[in-house]
This record gives sequence, C-alpha cells and structure tokens, in this order.
Amino acid sequence: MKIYADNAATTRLSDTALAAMTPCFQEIYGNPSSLHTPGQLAAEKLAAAREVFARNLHADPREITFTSGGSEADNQALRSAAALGAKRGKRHIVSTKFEHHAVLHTLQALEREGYEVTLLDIPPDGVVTAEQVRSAIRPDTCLVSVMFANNEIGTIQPIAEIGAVCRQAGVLFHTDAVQAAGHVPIDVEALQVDLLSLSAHKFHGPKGVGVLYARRGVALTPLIHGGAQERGKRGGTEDIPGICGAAAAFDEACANMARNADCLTPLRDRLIAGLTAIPHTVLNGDAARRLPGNVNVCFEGIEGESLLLLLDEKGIAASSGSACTSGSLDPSHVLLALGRPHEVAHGSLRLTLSEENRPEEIDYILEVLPGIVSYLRDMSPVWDE
Amino acid sequence: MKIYADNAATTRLSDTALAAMTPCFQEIYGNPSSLHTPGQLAAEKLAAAREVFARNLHADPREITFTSGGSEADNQALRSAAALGAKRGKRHIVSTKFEHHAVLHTLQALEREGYEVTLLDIPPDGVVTAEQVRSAIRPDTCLVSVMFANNEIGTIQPIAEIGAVCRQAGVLFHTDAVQAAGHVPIDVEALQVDLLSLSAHKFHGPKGVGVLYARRGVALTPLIHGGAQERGKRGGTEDIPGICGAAAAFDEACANMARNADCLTPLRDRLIAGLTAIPHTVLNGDAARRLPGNVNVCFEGIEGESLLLLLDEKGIAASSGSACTSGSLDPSHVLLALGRPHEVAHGSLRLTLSEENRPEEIDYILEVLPGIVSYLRDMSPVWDE
Amino acid sequence: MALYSEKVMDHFQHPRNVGKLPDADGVGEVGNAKCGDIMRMYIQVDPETQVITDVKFNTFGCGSAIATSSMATELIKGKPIAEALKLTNRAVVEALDGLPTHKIHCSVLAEEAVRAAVRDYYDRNHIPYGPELAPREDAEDHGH
Amino acid sequence: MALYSEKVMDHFQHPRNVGKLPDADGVGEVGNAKCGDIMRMYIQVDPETQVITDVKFNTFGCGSAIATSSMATELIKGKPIAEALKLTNRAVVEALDGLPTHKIHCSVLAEEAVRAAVRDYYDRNHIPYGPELAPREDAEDHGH
Ligand SMILES: Cc1ncc(COP(=O)(O)O)c(C=O)c1O
Ligand SMILES: Cc1ncc(COP(=O)(O)O)c(C=O)c1O
Ligand code: FES
Ligand code: FES
Repeated sequence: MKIYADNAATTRLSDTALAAMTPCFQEIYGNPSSLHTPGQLAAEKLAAAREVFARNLHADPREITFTSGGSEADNQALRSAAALGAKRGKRHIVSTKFEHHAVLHTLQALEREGYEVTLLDIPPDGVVTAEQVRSAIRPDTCLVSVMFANNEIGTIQPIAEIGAVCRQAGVLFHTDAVQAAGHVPIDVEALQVDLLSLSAHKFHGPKGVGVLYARRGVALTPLIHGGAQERGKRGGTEDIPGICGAAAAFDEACANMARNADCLTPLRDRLIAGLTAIPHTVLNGDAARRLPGNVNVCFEGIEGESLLLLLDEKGIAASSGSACTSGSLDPSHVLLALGRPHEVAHGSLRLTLSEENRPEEIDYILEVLPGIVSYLRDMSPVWDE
Repeated sequence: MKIYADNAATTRLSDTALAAMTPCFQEIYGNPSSLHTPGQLAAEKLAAAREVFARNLHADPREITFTSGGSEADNQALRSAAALGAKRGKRHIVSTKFEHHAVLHTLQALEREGYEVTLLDIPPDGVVTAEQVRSAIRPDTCLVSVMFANNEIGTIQPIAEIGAVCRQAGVLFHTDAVQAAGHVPIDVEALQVDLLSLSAHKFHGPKGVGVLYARRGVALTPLIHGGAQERGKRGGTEDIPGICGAAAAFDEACANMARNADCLTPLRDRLIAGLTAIPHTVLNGDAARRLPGNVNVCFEGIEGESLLLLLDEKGIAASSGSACTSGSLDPSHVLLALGRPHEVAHGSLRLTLSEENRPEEIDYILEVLPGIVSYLRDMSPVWDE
Repeated sequence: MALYSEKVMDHFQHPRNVGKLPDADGVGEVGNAKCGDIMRMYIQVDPETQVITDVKFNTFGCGSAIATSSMATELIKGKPIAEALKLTNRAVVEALDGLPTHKIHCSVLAEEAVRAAVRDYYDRNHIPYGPELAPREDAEDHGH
Repeated sequence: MALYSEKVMDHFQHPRNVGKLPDADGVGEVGNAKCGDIMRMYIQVDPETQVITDVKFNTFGCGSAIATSSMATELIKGKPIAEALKLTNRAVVEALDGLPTHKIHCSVLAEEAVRAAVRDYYDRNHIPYGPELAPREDAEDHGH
C-alpha cells in the first residue's frame, strides 16, 4: 500500500486544478500585459482568478496580489507593514515562536535592519491567546503576525480575537494562512485581518503560486521590482497556468470544505486515539482546535528520521520535526516552543491527511506503526535505561 | 490567419516542456525537502533540472539557483552584488539606460538606499561598447550590469568584451540574459560573467520559472527568506513541474539553437527589408547584431496602439513601445535611449518570431502592414502637415 | 479584444467623420506631446442658427483617442454650439460604454478639441467668450 | 530512497550486531544531546590476543547513525583492538558507499563509540593509554 500522509508539506494537484491549467499552456499562452487578443485572453483569465480568491476570502479583487508562493507572500507582507511602521516611527513587531521560517527569518532580517521583535511564547496546547497579543502590543508596535494554523502541530489560532485586539490598538495584523486556506473558513472582514498569505500547493493547487491579501489602504512594498504587473506591487510575467490552477483548486477546496472536514476529522481522531494508545506517546497541540487533517505525536525514545525511513519502507510518506531530517542540528522549533525537551521533540511524527486519504489507510498506518516504534525503542540505548 | 509575433513577451509552451511537467503534477508531486520516497523522487527531478541548466551554461550545478522568473533573478543578482559591494565600502553600480525595468527599478531602489548608479548612454546602433563600461568603472564600483540582448530592439551586447573589462577591474559582472538564453550561445566561463538571469517562458518553457547563475564565491543574499531550499538562497517550496519544464525547454532550445537561428534569420531579414521599404520607416537597432527573431521599426506619423489594434484585427499579435499601450505616459525608455524623438518612438512596432512561425506568416504580415500604415497616416493630423 | 468595449472598437475600426473640412469655420488642435496623441477637429457652423452643420477630425493617437474623437463628432454634429460646449469627456466615455481607467484621459482630448474648434470659430468671427472657454491650464496633460 | 546509498539502507534496515552484551568487557556511550543521537557500543575482548571477539550496539539516532553503527561493528569484529582504534569515520563512510554531506557527522559518532568502548575496557583493566584516546573535546558535537 502506498499512503501519502504528508499533505502539510505539499499536496497532489487536483484534477480540477490541472483542467484549469491545461488550456493556458499552449492555447491561452499570451502575456496579460500584451494588448493583443492572446494577451487579453490571458488578462481575462488573470482577472477571473483574482475574482475567485477575492470571493472566497470576502475581499475585493484589488486586494489580491499573486506571488510565487507562501514564502514570498509572507516576506512581502512583513516588509510592507514594517515599511509602513517605519514611516510613523514604529519599529516594533509582535509575532510568535512557532511561526514558519518564512516569517521568522524575515523577522530576523528586519531585526538586523533595526526593528525590534517580540516573539510570543506558545502555551502547552499550542494555541496563542489574544490576551498574550494584547499584552505584547506597545505604542511603537506596527505589526502583529500570528499564523492561522501551525504547519507542524496544526493548531488553529484565535484569529478573530487577535484581529479585534489589533484593530482596537490600531496595529496592522498579518496572518500566515498557508496551512489554513482551503481547509478552514476565512473571512478577512469578519476576522479583521489586514494582511494574509496563502499558498496554492497546500490545497491541491500548483506549486509556485501564492496569494497576498492586503486590505485596501495597506500599501504593499514591492519585493520584486520590475514591470507594472499586479498594479506595480510585484514585477514579473504572471504564471497564468499556475494562477488559474490555484484559483480552481481554491474554489473547489472552499466549496467542499465542510464535507472534507467532516470526512477528515474522524480519520484524524482515530489516528490520534490509536497512536496515543502506544505507551509513552503524547499528542502535540490541542486535540480539538486543530486542522481536520493534522496528527502530530511524540514517541519517547525514538528518533524521527529512522521512524520516517521505516514508514517509507512500508509505503507510508510522513514527516517529522526531528533535527536529523533537516540540515540543522536543532529539532523543530515548534515542538521546542511547545515545551517538549530536545530528546522528546526528536521523536515526533506528523501525519497530515487530505480528502484523498482513505479509511483503510488509517487502518494500515495503525497496524504498522506500533511494531516500528517497538523495534526502534528496542534498539535504543536511551529507552532501556 | 492567426499569427503570434510577440515571442519576446512570452512564448507558447513547447510539447517537450509540457511532457516534462506532466508527470510532476499528479505522480511525482512530493516536496523535495521531504525525506520519503515521493519527496526524494522530486528531489532527483530538481537535481536533474539543475544539471541541465549547469551543462548548457557551462556552469556547476551549485551555481544554479531557481527563482520565480527573470525579474526575481535580476532583483536578487543586483541586491546580492550590491550587498557584497557595501561590505567593501563600494557602492557604485554601472548599468545602461535600456535595461529591463526589473533591473532599472531595482537600481532605483538601491539609489534610495544610498548606492550611486551610472547608466550608460545607448549608441545609435543599440550596442553598448566595452569601452563605455571601462570608462564608467570607478574605484568604488562594485557591479556592472549589462543586458545580454535588449528585449525591445533585440540588439546583442558585447558580453565577452565587457566581461573581460570587469574581470580586469575586479568588478562583478551581471547580465540579464532573459532575452538571449535559449536563443544565442551562452558560456559563462568564456564570457567571464559572474551573475546571469534567465526566464523560462522566453524559450517555450513555463511562466514563473527563472534561473539565477552565480559564480562560486559570489554569495547570494536571499530575497525571499524562509526554508533551506536552494541552499538557503531562496525560501519557498520549489515548483518542480515548472522547473522540470524549464529544464526540458532550455535543453531543447540549446540543442536546436543553430538550426532555429538559421531558419529565423532569413525571416527576420525579409521582414526588416519589407517594412523599411515603407516610406519614413526606420529600423531600431543594428541590423546584424540582433536576436535572430527580433524586428523593431518606427513608422513616422503613426501611433503604436492603434497599429497594434488594427494588426490584431487581422490576426497578428505584435507589440509596441508606444506610451499608449502601457499605463505610463512615456513611450519606451529603450527607444528614447536610442535617440528616437517622442513622436517617432510612439510609432514603433516590435515583431518577435520564434521557430514556430512560418514563412507564409511573413508574407501575410508584409501584405497587411503597408495598408494599415497608410490608413493611420491618412487619419493623422501630424502626417498631412 | 477585452480591453475595450464593443462600442469603442466599433468607433475605432469604423471611425465616423474622419477627414478634413477645407472650408472649416473653426479648427481646433489639441494634444499632448508626451503621450504623443494629437487631435484636430474641423467644424462648419451655420452663422444664423449657430448650429454645427458639419464636423470632421484627424487624430494621431491610441485606439481610444480615435474612438473618442469619432464619438465626439457624432455627439456634436447638428447641435447648436451652446450645446456642443456642454459636451464633457464623461459623456463621451459613457456613450462608448466606458473606457479602461488608464484610458479615461484620452477622452479629455476629445472634449478639448471641440472647445478649441469653437474657440477658433469665435476668434475668427470676433465673438467674445468667457474665461470658461479659454484653454485649460492642464489641457496639455489631458488629465494626468 | 535516493537520500542514502543502497548499502546504507541495507545496514539501516538490517542492522548487524544490534543488542547488548550483558558481560561486555567494555562499554562506550557517545552522543550529542542537541541532535539527540546516542550510540552505545559493547565489546568483548580476548585478554590474550586483544582481539575483539564480539561487539553489539544500541543506537538512538537517524538512519545514518544506525547504519554507521552497524557498519562500524562489522569492521571491528574479530579485529585486534589496535586495529579497531585505527577505524576512522571516513572508513565507515566509504564502506557504506558514502553519505550525504550533512550526514557525515553521524559517522563520527561510530568512530567515537568504538574508542569509548576500548577506553572503558582499558580503564576497567587498568591498561594505560595515551592522550590520543582521551575523549575528544568536540566529541559532543560530533563534527559540526
Ligand atoms: C530583458 C528582460 N529582463 C527581465 C524580464 C523579466 O522576466 P520575467 O517576466 O520572467 O520576470 C524580461 C521579460 O519580461 C525581459 O525581457
Ligand atoms: C505555515 C507556512 N507558511 C509558509 C509556508 C511557505 O509556503 P511556500 O512553500 O509556498 O513558499 C509554508 C509551507 O511551506 C507553511 O506551512
Ligand atoms: S493614451 Fe494618450 S490619448 Fe490615449
Ligand atoms: S543526524 Fe545526528 S547522528 Fe545523524
């Protein structure tokens, strides 16, 4: 059996998305900046895609900027808000310790440029509170950036409450919704979000397409200078096939959101129940306030990479926050922020499901995993102590 | 007849590129950062694509960074070289007046940040000389950026000579090869180029994929912060389908380069001869030192947008440097730099051919154009004076 | 082409009243050297009724410059001068079912051309006119 | 999986000499608390010949930590101590047909574990040894 349970890393392109892309490769292949019919047909596609994102986010099409992915959207959102802040002498930013590196590394760059950054601690349930945000805001705060749902542990943050706190304080609010978009409802008006990033390949859209929502009046600073594309906010010939695929995937994900969640939640909960039944296993992040497809546990005495390799051998594609799966020696900053000791964080397993996963796959994972865990624990000098 | 003669704006995706992309959409769709088999299969694709670019540019795979397009590659090249210069107290950059806006606007941003920029004048033949570059280099010059081939008038610059001048002066040399790549041979070693940008959609590859070549030892500054992708030089999940399509298209374009040029050059020259036979028509840029597919003329007494619309009505997709085709009121900065007066620059027509254009299409264009030119001149209050 | 409405394309492709009036009673030329568009309008006026009996134009300009010229001539032909002077660029745009935002400025040219032609007619006939008909300060920039 | 060579995957999936030696003559444990990998090696030594007659390991670590442990035990089993001490991490890597660059450090753990086990054997038997066998300063960081 081949099981892809790493949908937080990336997803399979949906048939719908592919169908929307196909005509743009060799038929409607013009440059939307061109005046002629092939160009204008592409421009219409672009406008229609923008409309789809605007509609599903409850935004205006002029508030939608296409980027090359979630990372670029995050970078541009933070840099734009920081530039706006600097104009008013405000150079303090509030964010959290478990943001994605696209946010954290941009914040580090901003720190080197003279901004001050406060990173909120992560409570044990993996859910930051609006109260934490309120206490961190200072008179010179220009931006709060809190992710919508965490990419490792899947916990969903109280975005509406944080939005209200920020609005009241007159501070711009950005949310990295890369993991949330297409999976949980997003209404930028109701949530009082000023800037929002998403990435198409996390909801069965193509890789290399992101969206940056920026509320009217929130001026974006170009990260990529060039032509007048995206109303001068982002230079570069638009990836029309990608953008059309992204829009089709988002439309589909939003239309089926409730149904997908209804089908995923029980699978997720069955996985969580089965895995936490293995002794010395803990769930990372709140059991309820999490993405419908996210499961993340730590097995004590186990190292993540070995676990992944053995799962892979059994046909199961999963992920881990183990240091050994990455180039760096530090295990997942998310699990550390959550308070897991190094050696426990090391034994994490993330399984992220999509609506393409079948119930039998859950059975199979639960059948295979306990044996692998025992095998590795038996081999471990840590465990037998 | 439908004729696409705007290949400098963008090209139709080739069958080869599409075939290389297709398996990456729904089969090999993993994230190359993932440890599991689906991820590692994607990582292999990525490595193979990098290899293709390295081989065709005479570079090392580690010198190849994938970006979201030519604009991003240009931005990152200039910013990286500027940062390296600043470290050594060198903040002067030499470039030309007819660079693409991805370069010019980045240079403007750098000027606002305290860099000094010298833009070389463009000689009447549209070919900058190495001597101009040599005279402009100062002790505090950190970078020379001269495009390989101009996107409007197609003139090819003496890159090897400029490379030699820069190497001798110990100044980094960047070339925007977006229009040249896949159309004329590029050997970064022989040309002594340190940084080079290209964009896949200009040679029948997909939109949204660029390459930044950076010679070993030339450290790139990330423009997009995030994960450890592209050796930490560019965050963001890689667009594997796009990158594979780009590599396949580049490989094909390089393999067929001589044949394509042999077939395009006579078409181009026939167009030039036919168009300049229309009275009061001038060719823009040197007749010989130009891209095999580029034709650019100015018809006096004609306004470009009207011309394009009438050509479009006849099924011909072309481009113009007229102010009226763009959001700005200024006609093409390239034609102005070339010394054309405003009203003449206004009447420009760019026809850019690819190997997909047929000889009959040239006949048709030459049949249709003189009538349109007369019609518009007859309507013009400028012309009858 | 989606850039322009069907009406615009119709007037662009089949412009009405193109040409010159060799015996025009008034000729107005307006333009913007920078964007390069120039419009010349010829009017024939019945001295009794002050009705514009004939009108022609020559335009060097973009698609919407040509279409707005054409539409403007249609809108003033057969109308008394007093009414022609009420023609706004907005009316021309509306009559064309709209123009893209960055092309609105082109329509100002048409309004200005009508006014310039009438001014020339008044000048030739020593008919006095108020400051509201004087060339606008920003006419050269047609709206940018 | 392309990340690792077939040899590495073979030793990872079928590690040789896994387990404990309850009556070991020497036990060495090395590790890095940060990356979290820990390796424990047990050796049985023939007091006459100073030959390592048996060896076992327990590893808490990544795929290449397990594979290098396994390969290291294979390489020293049946060898005199003097020879085992010559085992370098590079030799282990070569025997495994290479490791990805960022995984080279894992192999240092195996080299260190062998040395730690021998040291323990020497300590227990009051056999003096030179400074070259003392725990390395950077052993805790295994090569980063
Ligand atoms: C010379 C030149 N440089 C840069 C670019 C920008 O490339 P892209 O549209 O892929 O960002 C283009 C084309 O648009 C170009 O012609
Ligand atoms: C929360 C979060 N933010 C940002 C990103 C970056 O998105 P992309 O890979 O599209 O650049 C990701 C995924 O990689 C993510 O999970
Ligand atoms: S662009 Fe100037 S009149 Fe149309
Ligand atoms: S990653 Fe630390 S031993 Fe392999």
